[in-house]
Amino acid sequence: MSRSITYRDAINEAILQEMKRDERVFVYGIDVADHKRIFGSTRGLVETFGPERCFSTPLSEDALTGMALGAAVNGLRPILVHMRVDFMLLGMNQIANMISSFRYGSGGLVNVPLVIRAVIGRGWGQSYQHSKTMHASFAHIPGIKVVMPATPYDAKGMLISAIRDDNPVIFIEHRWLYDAYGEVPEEPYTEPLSQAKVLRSGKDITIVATSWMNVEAVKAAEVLSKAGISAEVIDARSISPFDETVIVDSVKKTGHCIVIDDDWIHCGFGAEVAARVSEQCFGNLKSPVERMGYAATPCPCARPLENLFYPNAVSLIKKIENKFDLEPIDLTGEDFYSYEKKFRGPF
Amino acid sequence: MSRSITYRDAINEAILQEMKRDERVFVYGIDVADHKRIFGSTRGLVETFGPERCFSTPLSEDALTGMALGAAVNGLRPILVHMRVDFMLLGMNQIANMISSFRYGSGGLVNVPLVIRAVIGRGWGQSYQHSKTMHASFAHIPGIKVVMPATPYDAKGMLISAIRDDNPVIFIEHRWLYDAYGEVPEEPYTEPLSQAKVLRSGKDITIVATSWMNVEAVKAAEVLSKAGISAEVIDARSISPFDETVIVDSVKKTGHCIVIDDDWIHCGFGAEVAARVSEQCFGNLKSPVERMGYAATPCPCARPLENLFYPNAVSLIKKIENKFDLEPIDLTGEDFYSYEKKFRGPF
Amino acid sequence: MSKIDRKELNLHLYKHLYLVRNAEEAIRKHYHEDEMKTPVHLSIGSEAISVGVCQAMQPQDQALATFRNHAVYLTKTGETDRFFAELYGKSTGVAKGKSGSMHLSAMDNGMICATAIVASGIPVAVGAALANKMQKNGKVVAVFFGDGATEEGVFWESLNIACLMKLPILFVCEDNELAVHAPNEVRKGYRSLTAIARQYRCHVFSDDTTDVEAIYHLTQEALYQMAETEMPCLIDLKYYRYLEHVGVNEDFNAGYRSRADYERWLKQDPVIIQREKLLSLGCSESEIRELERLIDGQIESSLAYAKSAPFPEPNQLHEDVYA
Amino acid sequence: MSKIDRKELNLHLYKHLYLVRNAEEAIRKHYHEDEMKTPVHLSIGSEAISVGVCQAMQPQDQALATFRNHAVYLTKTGETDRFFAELYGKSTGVAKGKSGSMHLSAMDNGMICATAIVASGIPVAVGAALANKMQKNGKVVAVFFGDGATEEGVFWESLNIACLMKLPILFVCEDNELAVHAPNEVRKGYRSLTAIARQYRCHVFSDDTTDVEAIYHLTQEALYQMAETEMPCLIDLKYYRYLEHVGVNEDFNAGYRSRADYERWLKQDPVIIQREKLLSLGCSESEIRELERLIDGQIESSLAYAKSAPFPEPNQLHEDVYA
Ligand SMILES: Cc1ncc(C[n+]2csc(CCOP(=O)(O)OP(=O)(O)O)c2C)c(N)n1
Ligand SMILES: Cc1ncc(C[n+]2csc(CCOP(=O)(O)OP(=O)(O)O)c2C)c(N)n1
Ligand SMILES: [Mg+2]
Ligand SMILES: [Mg+2]
Repeated sequence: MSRSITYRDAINEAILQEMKRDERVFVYGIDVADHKRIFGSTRGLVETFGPERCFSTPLSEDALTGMALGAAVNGLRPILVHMRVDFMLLGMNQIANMISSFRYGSGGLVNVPLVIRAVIGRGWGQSYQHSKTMHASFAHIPGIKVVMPATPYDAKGMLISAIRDDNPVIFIEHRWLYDAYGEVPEEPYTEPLSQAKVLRSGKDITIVATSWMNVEAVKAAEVLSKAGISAEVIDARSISPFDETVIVDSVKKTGHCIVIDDDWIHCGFGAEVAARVSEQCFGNLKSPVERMGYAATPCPCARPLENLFYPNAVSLIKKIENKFDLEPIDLTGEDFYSYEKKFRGPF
Repeated sequence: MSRSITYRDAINEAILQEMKRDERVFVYGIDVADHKRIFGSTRGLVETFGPERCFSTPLSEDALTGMALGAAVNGLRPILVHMRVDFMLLGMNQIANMISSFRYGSGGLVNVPLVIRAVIGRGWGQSYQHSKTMHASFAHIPGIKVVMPATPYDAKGMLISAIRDDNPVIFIEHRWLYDAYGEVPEEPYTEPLSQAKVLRSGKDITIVATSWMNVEAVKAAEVLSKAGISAEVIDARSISPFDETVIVDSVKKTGHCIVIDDDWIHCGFGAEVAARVSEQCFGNLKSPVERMGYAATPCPCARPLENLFYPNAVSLIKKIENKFDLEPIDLTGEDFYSYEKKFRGPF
Repeated sequence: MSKIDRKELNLHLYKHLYLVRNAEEAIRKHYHEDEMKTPVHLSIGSEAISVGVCQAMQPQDQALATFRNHAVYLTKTGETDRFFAELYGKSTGVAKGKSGSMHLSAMDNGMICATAIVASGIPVAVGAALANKMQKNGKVVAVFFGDGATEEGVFWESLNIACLMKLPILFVCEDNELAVHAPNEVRKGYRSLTAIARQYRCHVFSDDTTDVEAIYHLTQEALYQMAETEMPCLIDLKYYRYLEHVGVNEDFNAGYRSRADYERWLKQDPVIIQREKLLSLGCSESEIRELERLIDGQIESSLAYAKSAPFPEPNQLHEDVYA
Repeated sequence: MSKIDRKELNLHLYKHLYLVRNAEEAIRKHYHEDEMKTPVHLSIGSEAISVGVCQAMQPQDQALATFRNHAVYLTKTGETDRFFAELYGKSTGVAKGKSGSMHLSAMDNGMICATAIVASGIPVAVGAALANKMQKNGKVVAVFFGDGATEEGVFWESLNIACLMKLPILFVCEDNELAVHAPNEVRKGYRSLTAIARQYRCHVFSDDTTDVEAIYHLTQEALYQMAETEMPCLIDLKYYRYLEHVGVNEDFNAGYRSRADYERWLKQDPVIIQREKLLSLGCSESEIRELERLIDGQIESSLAYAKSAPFPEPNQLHEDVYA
């Protein structure tokens, strides 16, 4: 009955099933149909649905983004794929000025059902032009939905929801998650696009995480439990529209909150979480909401600096040790995610 | 000795004086040299410095943005002007991926002294494609400075600082401020690019505002003073790097804080202010930090809706009345800013 | 084409020209009242382009325009009630007053949208054409843009993709050789747009006529060739913008262009020459007057309707953002 | 040119070709050790382009390249210490290990930068050329980009602006007719890039030679014409990418291209034919070997230096963000 597959395969399955169900769905973008198939996530689409419904394109992100809008308002349900969110920024004008407001500007008469998938996350020392996330900047614009699933289950369920949704949805996938395994039902199902999700229950502190940072947070929570700290990990996952209820309820219970966001801190999504929690848990908070995220620098290439650039389970553990004035936990023997073990170049 | 000029003239004077002082400075962009001169702000430049140092360009924002970088690293100090921040989004890739990280990627060897001026603010029912602000999205990216002066004094002083600064500076000007008068010294002077500024002292509540919202906030503070509420108004003005000291000191004194940002609320700059204040004034806050900003919709055209879209002195007063459980203040006879009186079409 | 047919065709085209011209003249007349609180970019002088092109297409074919979109909107829809109401920001407007003058959309009439960000509608039109092709519905998309729009990179990306994918799309450059006040000399690093476009896998036409019938036939030829070859087409059509870039006034005193040019073009005013043609084709003055009176009446009544219509309710602010 | 001169020139060019080729072969040799933690896009097969173009320019002239930038970097700087150190992420690297392989910059040697966002360096080069023109310093900028980059709108915006403003810039398309694995057929809506470029106010050249001397002379001719006419120039140079798009391996089994093409091009390998030319010009085998040994030594020593160099200190993370 239960079946464990990777995040990559979960995405792939969601697309395959939706394309089968609904012939209006098609997939396009730079290199979606080459033999590498966007890290494997667009596997089988050309074979199953032909080059009309899955095709590689010229290197023209700006036009490709506008095309999604045109195809959507004319009755199709496009999925545009960017191998890196950094490339999506070439289509920022279309996202911010055109896609987000089309429905409003039609007086609500025309829906804009489109999905833009974009990959984020560390690779093999890619440094500063292949390492952005920017979900806060997209989420800032009303009219767009922004989601970041962190588990294979959510990847499939939320992608199906996104494809079926009648609004533009930006769907952000972390590259390291691609190899993560998790239980995923074979049949199609949907997950809500605007609800946070408790990944791990706890009572002493609420950790709100996004994307890969959930993996770090869960690991940190496991380690902390050995020191008697019971951490609740909440995957924010729906960046916009953002419903803080789950998070607020948790913090009202725990009294402490740390946000660990897979992005820069300044004017990032973490600020939004901190602002809402601080407002709505006013009086319940036993310590100020703290934020973690990328260092306030462009992403460096050199591994030792890159390791400092990104927050992780260890830096999260340290932060929480500080908060609770704990003795440093002995981390020897702990198996943290290591690049070297799981991820190789060249890309 | 004291001289009152408009914000428009303050900007114009800053550029004129800097171009005189430093022949590396030049100004370019769509329509900067036509007879309207960007609402008058680029007046006299062609006449004084010739078409080599002030020229209109093709409609190619993406390339124009990259050109600023190329000219800057080759020893000049370009000022690129966008009549609307919405158009600047066509250059988002250059800003986020190229300009912000050039210095870092050169190992600190190459400076990037450039200024991008962009106009924001209401016009004559422009609706959703000419009404964005997006300072949070620019400020989110390390390596860029983002400022929003709200007075003629700051417009001149901060623009001179921006031009002399060896980093890329995004300089955001609200259109309605163009007609605001204020005291501005004739000689060149600089104002810091990373410091908030107290516009009005008070002791009961801290209002943090950006751009035009400072005008609304000061007006609200005046009205509130009649009801015995003494509001301190702080112009955040430096969005990145952002130094919260002035704000935190104020809130520690007042115990209450409202942020009124000239932008959307979700994942906006207001969240950053609220997050920092909530963290650093933890224990000093007598009520949660509240946020005001644009409605979570694309900007509508119809005037009654547009009036609801934007926060203003009246909605701010109401918010503060609520916070302090005040009787509604009688606003008859108060002279609030009215479009009809000061601003006409067609643009 | 027989003489009768030609007369009918020209009457039909004139009706549209007259509607467009006079709807905009009505805007000019009422704009100073400051009730139309939206920036207007008038099409006066260019009417033959929108009318000629759109009328040569099938009603179910689609159009996408710029901030200077009134002419395309009016000729595609033929209606003025929702049009004026939108300019007045009223709840009976095309977009309930939310979009204003610059972004008129009427999907049911094949008017996909208009956009106030230069060139940003072009890739949207390409996507719309792709959808039409995938759905094999036979619809053609005409995307209108100014000469200034061809300086935006996305125009070239879009042209390339349309040619590559053999999409049923007509690129129509409404070429007034001005972008706001900037002439070609400060904007173009090449001699001729059409010479470049000819290097792409598409058909290319150009003309500087103001004769709506000529543009109608040119478009029909373009559509025929597109259908035959499954290739897109680019048409560059010159015209003269009579009024200021935005707003309802003349601006010959601004110094960036001369009144003499205007007067030369005025001799070929698309509405006037079409009216003269009708007379020469045997229409009577009174027949024409009758038609004009009808349209005048339509405009008057729409204006009155718009003025008296209610503004959107406050709750409308938050409606229509998400489906 | 006398025979002596020609021999010297070709030796000079060979030296650069050899350096580029063997620096990259060294990367291939050591990459599997997993110490160079940076994605590498190798130039192997294209060396004649970067070397021919850059060596035809003056040392103070400037270049700007793509992620596939090693060849341009190495021929502009001639150095390998900071180069390898950067690939190893060491503090002695060009950018103290911050940039990695894809964004090498060496301003002092006229290497402005390289960029991993396709086409994004092109307008930067235009701005650099504008600065040179305004400063009347006589410098020319060569901007290198792949054929895929010409699909990005910003390429066309940049070409237009450079032609309009008569900037001293050389657009060099390193044309391998591939973008990652996508051939021209899925990317181009036109027949020929150069045919389009000829419609702009610039000079246009193209060639599919792998003879570095030919490219050198072609570039000199281009520079001469640019200086004479104050117009930019575009050169389209074909080559064959020997290895996978990113990484150090061959990928003929991937299915998107055939080994036969490779073998045909290999017969004209730029390094091999240049070596043969040297012999035919009267260089002795031992003279050439000596030169090669010197370069081999340089590479070996730089590699060792890079491997033994320290990583940047933690505080380096926050340095260099702002001036
Ligand atoms: C991307 C963008 N840049 C700048 C502007 C400001 N602007 C509005 S209209 C216009 C000129 C457009 O010229 P053209 O495309 O020829 O159209 P025309 O006004 O002549 O009909 C400009 C620069 C804009 N709306 N969008
Ligand atoms: C804007 C952008 N889109 C997509 C990519 C991913 N990408 C990296 S290289 C490449 C192909 C580039 O082809 P070309 O310009 O011909 O250079 P080549 O690799 O052939 O040297 C692509 C699509 C990118 N780096 N930047
Ligand atoms: Mg024009
Ligand atoms: Mg290529």
